[in-house]
Amino acid sequence: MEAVPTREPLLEVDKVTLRFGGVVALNEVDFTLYKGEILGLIGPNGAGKTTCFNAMTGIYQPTEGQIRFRGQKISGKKRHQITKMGMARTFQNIRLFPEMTALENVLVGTDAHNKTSVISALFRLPRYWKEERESREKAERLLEFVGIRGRLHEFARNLSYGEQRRLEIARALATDPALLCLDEPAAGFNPAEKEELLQLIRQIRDTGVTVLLIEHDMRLVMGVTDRIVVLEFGKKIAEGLPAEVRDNPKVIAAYLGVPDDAA
Amino acid sequence: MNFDDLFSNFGTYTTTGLTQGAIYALVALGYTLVYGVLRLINFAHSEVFIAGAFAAIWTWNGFGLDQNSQVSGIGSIMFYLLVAMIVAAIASAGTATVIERVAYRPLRRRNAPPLAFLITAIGASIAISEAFGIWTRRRPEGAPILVSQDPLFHIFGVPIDAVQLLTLGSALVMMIALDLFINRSRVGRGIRAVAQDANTAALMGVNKDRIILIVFIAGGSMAGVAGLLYDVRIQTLTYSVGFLLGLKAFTAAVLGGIGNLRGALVGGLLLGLIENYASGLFGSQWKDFAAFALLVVLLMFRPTGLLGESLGRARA
Amino acid sequence: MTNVLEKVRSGREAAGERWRGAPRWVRWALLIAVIAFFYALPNKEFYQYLGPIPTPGANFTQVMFTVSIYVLLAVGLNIVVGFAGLLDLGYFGFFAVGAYTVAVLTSPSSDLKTLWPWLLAVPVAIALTMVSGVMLGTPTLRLRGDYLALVTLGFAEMIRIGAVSSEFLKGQRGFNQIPHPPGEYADGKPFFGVLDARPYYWLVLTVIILVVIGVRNLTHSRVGRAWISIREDEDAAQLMGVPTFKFKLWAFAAGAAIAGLAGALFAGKQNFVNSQNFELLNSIIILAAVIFGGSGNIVGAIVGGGLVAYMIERFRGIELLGVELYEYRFLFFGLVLVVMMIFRPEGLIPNRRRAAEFKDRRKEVTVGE
Amino acid sequence: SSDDTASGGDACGNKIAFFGALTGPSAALGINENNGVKLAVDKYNKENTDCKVELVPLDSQGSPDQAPQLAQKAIDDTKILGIIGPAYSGESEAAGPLFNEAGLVTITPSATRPSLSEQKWKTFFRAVGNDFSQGPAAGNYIKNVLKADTVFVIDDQSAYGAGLADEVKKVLGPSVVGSDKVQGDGKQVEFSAVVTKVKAANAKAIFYGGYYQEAGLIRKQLTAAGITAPLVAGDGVNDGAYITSAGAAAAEGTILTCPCQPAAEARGTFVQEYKALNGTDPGTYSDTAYDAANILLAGIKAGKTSREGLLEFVKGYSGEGVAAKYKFVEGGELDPAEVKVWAFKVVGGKVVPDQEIPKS
Amino acid sequence: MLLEIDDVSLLYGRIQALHGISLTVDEGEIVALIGANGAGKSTTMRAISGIRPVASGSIRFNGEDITKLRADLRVRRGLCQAPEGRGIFPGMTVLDNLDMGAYTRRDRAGIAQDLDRVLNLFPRLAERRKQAGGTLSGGEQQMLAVGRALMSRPKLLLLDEPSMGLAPMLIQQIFDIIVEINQQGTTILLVEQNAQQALARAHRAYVLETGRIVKSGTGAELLHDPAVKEAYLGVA
Ligand SMILES: Nc1ncnc2c1ncn2[C@@H]1O[C@H](COP(=O)(O)OP(=O)(O)OP(=O)(O)O)[C@@H](O)[C@H]1O
Ligand SMILES: Nc1ncnc2c1ncn2[C@@H]1O[C@H](COP(=O)(O)OP(=O)(O)OP(=O)(O)O)[C@@H](O)[C@H]1O
Ligand SMILES: CC(C)C[C@H](N)C(=O)O
Ligand SMILES: [Mg+2]
Ligand SMILES: [Mg+2]
Repeated sequence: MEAVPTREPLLEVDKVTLRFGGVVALNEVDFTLYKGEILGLIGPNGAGKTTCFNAMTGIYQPTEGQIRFRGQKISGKKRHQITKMGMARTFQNIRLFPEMTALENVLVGTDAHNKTSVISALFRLPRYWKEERESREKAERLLEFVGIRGRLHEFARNLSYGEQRRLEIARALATDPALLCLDEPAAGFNPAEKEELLQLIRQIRDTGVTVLLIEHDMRLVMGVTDRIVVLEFGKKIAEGLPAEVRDNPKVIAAYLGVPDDAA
Repeated sequence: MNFDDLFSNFGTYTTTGLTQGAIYALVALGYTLVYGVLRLINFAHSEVFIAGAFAAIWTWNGFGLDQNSQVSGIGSIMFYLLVAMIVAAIASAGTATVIERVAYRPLRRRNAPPLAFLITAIGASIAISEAFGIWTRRRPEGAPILVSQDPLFHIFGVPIDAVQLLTLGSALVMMIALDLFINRSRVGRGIRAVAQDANTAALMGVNKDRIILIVFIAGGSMAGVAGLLYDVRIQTLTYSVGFLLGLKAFTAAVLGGIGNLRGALVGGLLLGLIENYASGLFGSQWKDFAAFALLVVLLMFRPTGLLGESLGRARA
Repeated sequence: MTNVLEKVRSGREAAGERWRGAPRWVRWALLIAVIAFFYALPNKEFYQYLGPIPTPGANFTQVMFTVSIYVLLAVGLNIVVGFAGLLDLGYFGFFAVGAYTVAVLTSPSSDLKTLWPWLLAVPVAIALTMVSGVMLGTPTLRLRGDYLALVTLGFAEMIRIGAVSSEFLKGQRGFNQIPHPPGEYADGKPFFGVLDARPYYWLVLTVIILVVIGVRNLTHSRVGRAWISIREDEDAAQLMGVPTFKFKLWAFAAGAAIAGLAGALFAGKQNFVNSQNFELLNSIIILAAVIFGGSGNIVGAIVGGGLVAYMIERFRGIELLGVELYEYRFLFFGLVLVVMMIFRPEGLIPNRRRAAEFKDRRKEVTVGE
Repeated sequence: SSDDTASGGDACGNKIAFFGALTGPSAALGINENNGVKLAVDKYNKENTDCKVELVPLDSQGSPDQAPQLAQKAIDDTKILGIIGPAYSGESEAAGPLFNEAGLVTITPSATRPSLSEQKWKTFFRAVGNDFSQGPAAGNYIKNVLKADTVFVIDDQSAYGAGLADEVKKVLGPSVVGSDKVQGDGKQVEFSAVVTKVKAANAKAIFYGGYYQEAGLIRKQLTAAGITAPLVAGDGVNDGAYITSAGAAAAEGTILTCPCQPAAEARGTFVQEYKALNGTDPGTYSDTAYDAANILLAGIKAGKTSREGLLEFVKGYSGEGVAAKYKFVEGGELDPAEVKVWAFKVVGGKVVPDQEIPKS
Repeated sequence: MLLEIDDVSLLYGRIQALHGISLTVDEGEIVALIGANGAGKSTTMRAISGIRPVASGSIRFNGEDITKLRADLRVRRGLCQAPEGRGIFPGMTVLDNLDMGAYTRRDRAGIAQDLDRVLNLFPRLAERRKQAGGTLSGGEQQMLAVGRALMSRPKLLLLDEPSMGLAPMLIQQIFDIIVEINQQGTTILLVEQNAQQALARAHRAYVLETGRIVKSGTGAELLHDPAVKEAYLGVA
């Protein structure tokens, strides 16, 4: 793993604390994500990883602290505005539009940057035609990219778990994100499929997208990330290159256990 | 605006409001229960109520009592009330069961979308209500005066009568019983589980159909009792009154937080009060307006009602 | 029973397949034929040959006018309920706003005494209903699902009570002498008179065609996708960059505008408008119509709105064993709703989306196996 | 329901129609009238077996919403030469323009809203007095006969009820100590707030402008709450159905007015014939409706078998019926000299005539 | 034979997800079911537990034909599934959720004992016993789902991807638990993507491809089968 290509920060999580009643889900969490890298976010169950995503994408407001994306504060922004700024995500518990086809799911993503207004749609002004055509091409390309092109017109509801996960990725990519946040994208994949996913994530990065990855499968995490941040009980306990983190005794004790699986 | 009227009669508006509210609350329970479990606005619940109310009147008619009869003697009054209450509860629970069997269960079997349920509910409601209308030739039926509305005693100068005591008392007792049943019993736990995730509940060994039936029976009996109390208080029943009353009761359920049993009580009483105060302040014609205005305003500030949802999940 | 149903279903699907498979010009020809049929329908010279279709107990042209208004309303409500998934139980309230706007601006019984011509009042009615849609939507569209349903229902009821009880809206006393749409025959007789309902029907029919084209354009675009994604999963839609609130408001406003237009057309024909024209039951009937026809599908909504309105009127003048069935119309209506939903829970003509699904499945099979 | 015992067209094929509520929440008054019309047609047909007139009942359910449709239906049937009705003010309002346009003559035996005659409809005729006579009469009765110096006035906000209540208020002036409005059309059944107000106002009499269904419920709930002040109401409540709604005990003593005379006082053999045909005693407006029908029938008999002809005939008509003398003045109103207002009283579970009231 | 599935096919609308599946599970076994995404593993589980009706074929449990039996009655006969996607009752507390697992049981003492056992196995759940199920983290929910399934003391336990979303340490633990309860007498049918771990512990296993069983054998056999290795274990 060579070092991070640029040191231009894309996302800064600045001493973020988030409480739910008595539960402190995030406790002064502090890390920075640089443009073009793949950052792994790992930690035991309930450590606060998903909560961190939720704070970034505007679902929760941090109790304390700040999150900055491309230099702008996230707090107070609407969710769809955050998406337009270039942050996209997938969900740990899949959240597709079940009664829309795979294609349409992705088209909703592409629409994030489309400008067709109610008026131009109503009268089918030229912009409508142009954007529809471009979106459709892009959507098909993305479905091809994640490997479910064949299920173009299938309702999302009818896809299997794994296919749904792929569709989530395609839909997120359709919003043209600068930062793609993947919450356990490999859950429910077998090792061979994980291997494919690993390739996919690399390709995504190669198209210039920065990736933040939550994942429990250490082989995948080790294989693809440039850097890793480790949370436990809402606190950051380690940060560094994959190899460093893997050998960090704190991480082993809290998370990895006997390191036979991680080999 | 007539503040004078409102303040000088504040006590009476309060007591009558609470009494009316108690009836709303009892009916609201049926909406809340069914909604909690099936996510369905059971529009036909108003007819479940009407069935009980008619059953009570017809029971009295069966004993030879019509609206001009006078009944005296606490013993016979209690007897008539009790018998009619039982008949009303059975009639309502029976109607509810039939509706569930005929209108909703087939849809569940077919995995129908939620809106389809809503429409059958509306259809069933219209059909049953019309059937009652045709049967009674769209005329009101009078109930005998069983309980006098002469004041029994005064609290702070506000007269309290036996009908008010009876209504509020029965409503409270029924409500507490239902609350205990849902929150403490095993079947109650099953009800809550089906409310949240029916498929998984089946995987835990819960018989969904049976739970749903129980829910309809419980809600139905409450509505039946409400029907009887309505008869005692208003003394006249027309087939068409269910619609608006049902709507109000559902409003009460939503005000309190739908799916929340205690919310139904709070919502019902609140609605009764507001209606009466508004009648005093603006005139009786604004009563329903006030009820709905309250709903709109309250939901703006508390989108899931006063006490929030509880039987089912709060929607994510 | 199931066998028969199965057959009916496959027959209908086959018809659907054939429709989609047919060449473009065939489809256009058929469509034009259907439209021509409906333009011809209210002429006695034509409908007298249609067997049991004309209503025996009421003027068929009048009935067709009512039906057309319901169709227009169903098309509008379908945007809100079928596409955006916002359960609106008080849709008729917007119809009332449209009708009252026209009444207040044009009728001599109005306090305003503006006495505008009808045509001038129509855009104002549409604009005002849109505004009222936005005004109702802004505070309430945060609410989800059934809460919204009840709030909209409450809103419609508030409008009705307001109309009954306010001096300005004249209650049951109502507004009379509302002018008709403009236009004259060569001989100077007004085109839109009191007695002949045909011109009104033709007008509404034309409006329906225009509105349907507009709605179709919307739903086949970014706007329509946004609506459907909101219906499917609002949170996820937001996170995919859909400004959900804005699009919900648009859905509400578009639906309201159509209802307002319908109300204006109604007032222009009716001459007299009072609070009894706006019973709550109407809202429910229209919702039932949309779902009965197939929510989320424009053709479904049209068929639903038409059938439901027609069905209710059709009972007039039929006698069975000495009783006029008209009195039982709502009993039957209720029963039909229940039975229909049990046998076709997805509506008469469900979602086009399902059709697309089947089509591409067919392709898959030929490729894969 | 519409059993047409009196109908039966033939070669002549002339028809007249009754327009009013025969079903629905306020049907009782419409049925009274329809029965009167039926009698008139029945008698006519017995006398003219060679050229009968058919009676077409048009059931409006009392709803203005239905009225235009129904009017259109009547207009389409070119054999219908005239209309008895519309019975209620609201539906008259909605149907009037159509009849006017079609030139189809209407004689209402009961719609009493004054403004109906101010619409410049050339086909509108009213065979009874309007609420400009009924309202003041009711007010005077309260003032002079009941001698109530505190009155509470309620109305149902209908085209008819609200107008009537306003006229009553004008006459009573400062003795009106409170007022309230309720919802009609069976939309309200719970009147506890009204009861509270009446009680607080300590009224000696209560006036209600509206129809019998709500009136009955209000009376019942007032009585249950221990209020004994008498209820006074107009023709919309003037039917036995009110007593059924209120219960005999509560209804006792209620005063009901009508800009008409008691049907039982009708001249000649009307009462017996009516009873023989319909099996019930005539009710409010049965006799007026009978008379109105006879006016149309007289026209037909006189060979006015076109709509224009019949309209002209009615306009110029002058003659005696069983209830009054008829002659129409401007706007189609009954000649004011012929208008009588009566008070009735509920006694022993029956509505009985009490006395004629001076109109001002 | 505790469970016998014979030639079962299953349709979702018009899509055929299972094409004549036959498999057996013997008393006391751990049987694993592996296959790619969309192969029909979860569908097979749904057919067995009864939340999806089968189109043809038969399912026998404990000698009884249960093909047409309602899902809840199958639970009463000792067949319990921890569903894919976890199926937590989101509005109920952790304890209520666990209690739901014991819904069909009446032996209070036994229930209390099992509750202790589950809370010992997953101390995190004990910590969060009053928290609403819906607000647990993904992994916590997974623990709850497995714990709840254990509460019903089934004869046959169906586990659909029990290790999904769990941290590496816990994955180890979950598999240990599976072996442990199996040794205590519960038969287990296991769907897993973590094929390595699953096959290592299963007595027997089946491989599913596009709705058909394409291979079966002992866990060890399949673990070393080159085709399986390539398709499901990844080239390590
Ligand atoms: N709304 C809430 N109310 C109370 N506690 C919450 C809420 N949401 C999350 N938590 C708690 O916060 C902690 C962090 O949860 P989070 O979902 O972020 O974990 P995670 O790191 O994503 O874990 P996993 O790997 O299991 O998905 C958990 O203990 C969880 O129970
Ligand atoms: N509810 C459904 N409606 C229609 N088709 C479905 C449904 N559920 C699953 N399918 C289809 O059935 C097939 C088998 O799905 P299943 O969920 O059983 O796969 P799986 O083997 O569990 O895959 P995964 O490892 O991704 O969970 C897939 O092609 C899927 O698209
Ligand atoms: C039949 C009558 C009581 C009608 C009433 N006078 C009205 O104008 O509506
Ligand atoms: Mg997580
Ligand atoms: Mg699966």
